[in-house]
Amino acid sequence: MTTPASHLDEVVAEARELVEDTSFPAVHRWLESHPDGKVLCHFQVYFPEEVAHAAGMLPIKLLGAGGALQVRQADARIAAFVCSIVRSSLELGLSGKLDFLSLFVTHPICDAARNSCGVWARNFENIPCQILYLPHNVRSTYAVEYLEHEYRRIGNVVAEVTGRPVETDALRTSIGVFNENRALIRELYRIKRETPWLLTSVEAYVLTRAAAVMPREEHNELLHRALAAVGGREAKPQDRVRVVFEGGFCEQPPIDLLAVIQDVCYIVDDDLLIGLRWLTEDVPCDGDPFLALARAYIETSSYSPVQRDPAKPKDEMLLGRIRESGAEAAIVAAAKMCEPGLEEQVGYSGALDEAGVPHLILEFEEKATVFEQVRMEIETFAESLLFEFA
Amino acid sequence: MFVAGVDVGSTQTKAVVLDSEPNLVGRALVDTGAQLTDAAEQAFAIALAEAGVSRDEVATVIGTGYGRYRVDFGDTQVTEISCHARGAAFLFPATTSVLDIGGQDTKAIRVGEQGQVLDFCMNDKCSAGTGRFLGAASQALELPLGDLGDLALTARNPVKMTTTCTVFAESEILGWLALGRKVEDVLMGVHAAIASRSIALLRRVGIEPEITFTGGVSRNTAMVKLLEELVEGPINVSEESHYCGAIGAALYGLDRALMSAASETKGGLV
Amino acid sequence: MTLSAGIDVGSTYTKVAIVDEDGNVAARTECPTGYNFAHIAEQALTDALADGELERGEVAYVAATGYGRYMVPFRDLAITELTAHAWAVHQVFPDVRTLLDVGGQTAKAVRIDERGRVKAFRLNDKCAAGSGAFLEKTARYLGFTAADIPALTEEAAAPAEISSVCAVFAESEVINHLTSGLSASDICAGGVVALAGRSGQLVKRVKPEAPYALTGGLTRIPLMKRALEELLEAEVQVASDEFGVFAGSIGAALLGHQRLRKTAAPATAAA
Amino acid sequence: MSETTATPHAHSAAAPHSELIGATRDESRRLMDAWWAELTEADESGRPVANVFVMGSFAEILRCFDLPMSCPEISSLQTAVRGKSMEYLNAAEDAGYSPDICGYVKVDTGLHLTGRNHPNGRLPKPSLVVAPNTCNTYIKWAEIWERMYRCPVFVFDLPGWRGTNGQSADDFESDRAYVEGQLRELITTCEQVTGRPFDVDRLREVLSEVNRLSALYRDVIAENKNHPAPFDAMLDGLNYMGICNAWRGDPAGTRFLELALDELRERVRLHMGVLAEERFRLLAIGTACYSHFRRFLELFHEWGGVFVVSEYMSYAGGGIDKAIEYDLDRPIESLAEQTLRSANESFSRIFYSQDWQAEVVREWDVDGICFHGVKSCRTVSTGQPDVREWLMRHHDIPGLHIQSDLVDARLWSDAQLKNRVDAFFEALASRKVALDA
Repeated sequence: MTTPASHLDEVVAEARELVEDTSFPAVHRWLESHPDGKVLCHFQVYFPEEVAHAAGMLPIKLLGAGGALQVRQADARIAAFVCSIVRSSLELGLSGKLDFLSLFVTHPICDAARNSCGVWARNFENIPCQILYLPHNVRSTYAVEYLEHEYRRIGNVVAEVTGRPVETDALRTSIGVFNENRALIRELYRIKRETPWLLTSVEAYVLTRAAAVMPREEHNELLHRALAAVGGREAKPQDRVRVVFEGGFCEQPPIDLLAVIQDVCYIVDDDLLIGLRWLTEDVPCDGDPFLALARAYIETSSYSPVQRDPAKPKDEMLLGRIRESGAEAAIVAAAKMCEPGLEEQVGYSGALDEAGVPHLILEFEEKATVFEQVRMEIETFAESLLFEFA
Repeated sequence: MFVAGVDVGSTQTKAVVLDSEPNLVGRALVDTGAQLTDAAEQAFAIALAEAGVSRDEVATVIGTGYGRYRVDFGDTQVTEISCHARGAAFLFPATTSVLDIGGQDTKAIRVGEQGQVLDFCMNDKCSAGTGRFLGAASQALELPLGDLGDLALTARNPVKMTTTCTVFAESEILGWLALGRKVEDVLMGVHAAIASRSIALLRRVGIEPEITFTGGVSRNTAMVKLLEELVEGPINVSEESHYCGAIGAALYGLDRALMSAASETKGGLV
Repeated sequence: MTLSAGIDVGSTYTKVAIVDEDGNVAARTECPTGYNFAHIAEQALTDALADGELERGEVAYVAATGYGRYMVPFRDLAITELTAHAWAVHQVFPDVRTLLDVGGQTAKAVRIDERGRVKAFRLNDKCAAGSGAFLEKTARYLGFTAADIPALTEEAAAPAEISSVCAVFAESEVINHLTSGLSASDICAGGVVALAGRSGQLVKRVKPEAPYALTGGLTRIPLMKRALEELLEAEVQVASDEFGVFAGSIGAALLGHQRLRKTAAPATAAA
Repeated sequence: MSETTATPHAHSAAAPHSELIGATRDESRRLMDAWWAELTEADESGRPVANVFVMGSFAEILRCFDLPMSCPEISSLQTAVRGKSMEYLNAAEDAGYSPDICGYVKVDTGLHLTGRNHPNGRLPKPSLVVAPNTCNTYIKWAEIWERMYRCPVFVFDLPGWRGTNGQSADDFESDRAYVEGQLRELITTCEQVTGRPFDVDRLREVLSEVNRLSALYRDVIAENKNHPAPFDAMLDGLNYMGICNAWRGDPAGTRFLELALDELRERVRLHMGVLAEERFRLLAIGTACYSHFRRFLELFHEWGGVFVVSEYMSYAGGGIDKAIEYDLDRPIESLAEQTLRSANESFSRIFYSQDWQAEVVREWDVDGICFHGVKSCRTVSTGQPDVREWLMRHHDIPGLHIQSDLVDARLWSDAQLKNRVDAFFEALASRKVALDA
């Protein structure tokens, strides 16, 4: 009889295996049971996956291959000075790990991501490669109407690929599936905030990240099992610094880096994989679903360095996240060579100084495997907050 | 009639003397050190001595390599890209792809039948001097450069080196050692990083047999094995590969000498 | 006499300092780290004890710091060299608020508060070739050793311009200077000035406050102090040569005594 | 733009040829000084100034409100050409900006942090920022000024190239309607900032000037189809683009291009090339390196290599290289439509430009392409190696890939670059010999 606690370890191990396996086993299992099923790969940060799901397509999120794949071919295609997620995502494609791919979509989140569409189009000539032009002038009175049309346009591209149009009630059903997923992830984050000793940062991360590589219905079921098991875990609070980790919106920090942080800190909130939690409330299922998704993207959504919104000034949003999670400090990270991330880091640092919030500035690379220097930085940061030497 | 080529690299200077067949009749290898012109003159003198040829019997001297403009006794200069291509085609006439891992730059070249450069590509900024990775490893591990290849081949479970920056390769090497990894595993990790980066470069110009690996690093057994695995085929390596640049330079000198001898004034490279 | 030992296992050199309860340094040693960290820690401690004619039994606490701090099996505490450095500098220069430490592989800028705690810090990132190793390589290329740098750079007439952030490209700049006939002392001085420039920039990134202090192997190079002072437009106190090199190990040893005093507090208070 | 300081240059066909040669460079210097004089005056008098960008900032609308336009891409570039960029760049890095972000942003931020004293004059504070999404760094740059000055920031969308398929006519109309809507919101913002009402007749005047400017610009570019080419696209081309951006919609800008065209036709008549001997005709992809501008050009000119055409004159010329035909009867609607078209055909061309490049190589009779990747700009650099390899594989067009930066002198490594450029020309020379044989 597996006690709930060890049951949680099994669920986490299952999730971690899927997250770290660059051959995408869950996708192949889905294709076996859906012989004419089509798969969509979308690059970071947010994509309205419901639109693809409603046409019977499996949407998966391209998060690069981290250190798991030696980049051999992509570096021949992409210039130096570009972040690692753009390269390792292309390497997944060029090394044949994404042969099931029928449609590639990226977004105008940064100049390297927009360029990726041209590179993919030249290297995968028989697959449509698209840019979904999410708006940056979201406070314009014309933005919602424009975005609704842009969602319908990508719906037409999906329909062309699958041969099935995106029907209104099918889209409403899909919205229901993804609403449930977002609610489950919100519950996972409530536990991280209120009782972080019950669920390590790495466990919460792999449970969330599994959504990117498996059908969303299966991910909902996995989260239900995990949340049920967390209740059974006995663990006592330890003397750790409560921190917010900011900077995981696009290129993901290596899991081992999160492990180094959790040795000395509780990550009580973060922007890791914010795209999966971009919509902060349920999307209404009545009325026109395309319009509901477009309005939700702008009105009931989170924030990130790659989405301009004057109604959500980034410094205030970060200070709010720190306040609401009861964190005493922040780790303000950015991926190497990430232009928007590195620029935002300076703005955040100034605002946190003004508000008197201690913070550590870090740079990471998804494929890093040695953490000696960053361990020393994180421990020094924790030592300066915890220990009283005087 | 004889011709000579002097290849002044950032770490070593090579010189060769060719007769008009052409055959390789004299060669020299010295450390470049701080005085590049002296190193060039010294290497040239040694090569002449080995060939038993006097200075005035040499029709042309061509300088190449990073210090090519310091070969002030030469007739003109040609870049080491053109010279490695020409030299590789001389050593292995069926050469189509050439790879040279140098101290400052790594070069991938696609070569025509007469050894002319059809296309070439060199390392990007951040992974400059990958040949220096090995220098860094030999220093950090206190092992002579020549032994690194054989030791790396004994590795059981090589580390995965991810840093793109050569400067940080050294601290990554120390990082792995600090974690208690075996020396040969770290070494093989260094070799694998260099090999995969070089293949990425070669892919930019297209990989077609025969592939010739030139320059000093081609003497490294582990590097040759790794490259052969990556291209899934044989790679040409020659005893003379150290002198490939200098040989190419001398061959361009031979064109020039034959051309001025036949006193045609056709356009051309040199 | 109860002693506390601080073992700073650096990437290039390992330093040990043994300190008595009054904070006096009873013994110290420095030796190349090599690549067997656990062995070198044990060896360095034994040498230090012998150097000060001290008994292993008198050492009541061992604090390990530096790159290989977790590879010292017989440690009581592992503390980062940043915290250790800050604490040591605070004892010797209580008014110093910003510290720069340039080691073999890393350069660190640290802001310290009035109680010796680390308030902010930044390390050199990969493109800022602001580390001691870069200077050692330049000297070796010119045919000199690290020990020659202090004297060599004093003879410099005009330090050469070395602008590249990348040590690999800086090396080709050194080659170019050589071939255009610059003297070894001018080129090596150029390396020191470039290093001071890079590490000075690092200091500016922690919103520094004067007074400043410099620790680490470069304290032995007078030109480094002068170049930093020009850049920061303020005086830079250089810890004495010995202290500068041993700041990490001394700070760790002093923190050891701190923990000893805390844990040896009268049992009644705890009951 | 008050034009009193810039004396109009009579467009006369009869001017003897000697006077024409070199006249364009003098005129461009005079117009650039006049532009800086106006920015410095606006700073002193406190007149509102708009910060704009070269890739589509609706200069036509700002011109109607006589808002002086400060263009930080141009001012940052100018500090580098005068060897002063590192001082400002270091000031920004001292404030925490990473060595890995755009050099233009850091030079501009450094200027703002150290009193806005630019080598050419006083850089004014922005009273309004107009930033399109044609480059994502524009948006982050605007947010830096927003944090610094709390000034109104108008970020707007010009939806660009959507990828390999899926953009129907009514998709384009939906984009156009969105751009027109945002255009009307910009007009309202300008009215609030300047306190002046919008004058549609003034807009018609400006639109007709830009129609003329676009026609002249295309003729100037076409003159380089001649052998030898009369101007270098990366040297004189830079002047032509600079004036077209700073004086877009102002008669002085239009007259400048008329003068340029006269001089170029005179040079063609006199068989006057850029160099004594034009041995190789090159297409330039990416930008030049402005911290080593003379040396950058010298590396190519030494071999008789001339940049006869560049992608730079397309996207960084403000999109006027595509036929701009504003319909003066529907000024707002056609301004929205033409600007959206330049966004699709010029600004986002960079991501999928292999076919355009192959066509340009044929039409301008180009021998080889130089891809210059710059660390600062991922917009132009990210896909360059892929395009180079594609063109070699599909069209056997030789391409050189080199890297440095726009303004960061630390990233220029002379020995490495000379090695690569020399090898490229050695290969081009042997290729020419093979073709002649």
